[in-house]
Amino acid sequence: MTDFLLAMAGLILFTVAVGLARLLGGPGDADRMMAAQLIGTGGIASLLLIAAATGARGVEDVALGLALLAAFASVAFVNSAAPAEAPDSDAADGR
Amino acid sequence: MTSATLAGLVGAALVGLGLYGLIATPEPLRKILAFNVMGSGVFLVFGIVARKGAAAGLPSDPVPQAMVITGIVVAFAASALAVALVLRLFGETSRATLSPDGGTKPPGGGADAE
Amino acid sequence: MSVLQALDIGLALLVFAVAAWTIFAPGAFSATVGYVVYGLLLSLVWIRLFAVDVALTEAAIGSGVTGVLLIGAAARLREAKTAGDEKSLSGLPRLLIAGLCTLVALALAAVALLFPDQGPSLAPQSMRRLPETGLGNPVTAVLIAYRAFDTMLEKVVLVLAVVGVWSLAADRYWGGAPGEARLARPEPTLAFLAQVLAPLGVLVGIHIFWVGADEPGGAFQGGAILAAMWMIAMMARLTEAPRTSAFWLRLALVAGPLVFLIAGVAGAIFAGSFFAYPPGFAKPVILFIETFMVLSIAVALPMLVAGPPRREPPR
Amino acid sequence: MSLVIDLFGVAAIGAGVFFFVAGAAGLLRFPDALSRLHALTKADNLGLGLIVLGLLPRSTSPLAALKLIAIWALVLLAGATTAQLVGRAVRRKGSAA
Repeated sequence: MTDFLLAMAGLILFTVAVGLARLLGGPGDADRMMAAQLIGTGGIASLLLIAAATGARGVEDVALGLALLAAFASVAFVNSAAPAEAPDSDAADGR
Repeated sequence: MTSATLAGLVGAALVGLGLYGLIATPEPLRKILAFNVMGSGVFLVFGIVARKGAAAGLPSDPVPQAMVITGIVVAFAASALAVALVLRLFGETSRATLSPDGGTKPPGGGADAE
Repeated sequence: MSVLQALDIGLALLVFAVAAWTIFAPGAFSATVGYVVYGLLLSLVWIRLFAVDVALTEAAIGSGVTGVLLIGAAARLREAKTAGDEKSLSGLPRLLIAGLCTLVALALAAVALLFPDQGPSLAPQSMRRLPETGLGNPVTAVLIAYRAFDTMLEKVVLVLAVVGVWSLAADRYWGGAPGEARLARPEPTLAFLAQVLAPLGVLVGIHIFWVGADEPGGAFQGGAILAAMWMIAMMARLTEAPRTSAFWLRLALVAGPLVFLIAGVAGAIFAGSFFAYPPGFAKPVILFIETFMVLSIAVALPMLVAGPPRREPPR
Repeated sequence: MSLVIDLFGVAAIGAGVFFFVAGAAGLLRFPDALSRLHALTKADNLGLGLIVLGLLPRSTSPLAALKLIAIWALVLLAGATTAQLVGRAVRRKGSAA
């Protein structure tokens, strides 16, 4: 079972590494943020799997911290992508 | 090869990469990134010291760990100061470059200068 | 080769690849995103080294708070075109630099390979005196008890960095609030995220600080998570960044190092030496110091990210 | 009993990993940013959710189990809001963003 957990963690990391191709390629900054988001979630998943397999103590807290901060990079990106003077154009429509 | 040795090797490679980036890239923000990569490489080399100093029932030596924690916080403080300097430079000259003739305005001639 | 070894090698290659991307990426913004990913992967590496305390710090500061700082800066510098007017290094110096950096890396790699399997260790010493501190987590004991002076000075560094960032403001903005005044109303989605995340995060931050006495965690990690929660509230415009001249802000900034220093001096008077804690009474003193450290960290990190004041203070 | 837990774990974690693979494949292959965002959220929600589900019976204490669920809930929240925010940023800038 331990080997299975580790193999799955490795598979997720490999998947995430493939997702890095999107980070490399883009084409836009939004795609790069998405890749970062996928890697964040994959990192949390493989962290939990590795912790379950190796029995390191207190790893849930690390995953909890990562989960809390998972949105931060994207929020900073969105905040900086929307300049202050531009009114939120689609806040009015579509809702 | 143990995971500790592997981490040490990665750390060594990261120090090399970061040092190269610090010297060779012209953009200041990229230099800050490179400096941080180099720093985390040093921390990882410290990681082997911690892991191979595992004794007294502990999985790794607490003293290097504590020093790395201190180091991460100090590295963040230094990066924040550096970023503020770069942004201020950009605000003054509309450029983010370290070359003396790169700016459009003479240094100190910005709108915010008192 | 076991599965675990394969995983380690894969993780090592991934960390190296992302670091290389951070250095060689064509654009500054994508390099910065690469760095955020890199910070996250590093906390996985620290888990593999069984240094959970470091992994927590790396996750909170290295990846989360630094990510906001650098992505914000990269986005603001996007208009700054630097590549054109920089004299790009020609082939030979670049090769020379690469060669010398490889040499440095090889020397460090040799150290890593030649490091004795049972290295020198202070772990037995730190465990021997652990009961006297009343703590269960030796890393916290090293930070707050054995190397207390070091940690106190590090808090001073944090305050100095804040002072440094603030002093980059133009004279007329001195004492004002950091960040531009934004007219855009808060984005509802973002406000929702902050409203849900912040209370939970405060809970988690206090939890991580509190268990830090006995389990992985502590003042740095808990404080950094609290700091992140204040940052998300400011990013969502639920609250404005305070004026840098606000007395409570400055008091909160210096409270950590100040209380630490007072405890150290009190140790010299009551317990016999500088930064000695009275026997049998060490844990309450340590927790008292840590509480103020959490406060200072939670205030200092957002102020570092927010940057120098950019608004005029009210007269 | 432990065999049941193991089998359950293998099934749930395997399914979770499948969604990660699917999410990454979508991120790579889908033609525009909004479809890629759609693929990404599946990995966030179902991938991590199923892995947490598979790990739950193995957790050592009720608090650890609660933390696992909280981790999933937080990632769910972060994934949902960032998808919304990034999606809006993409729309604002047009398909080039």
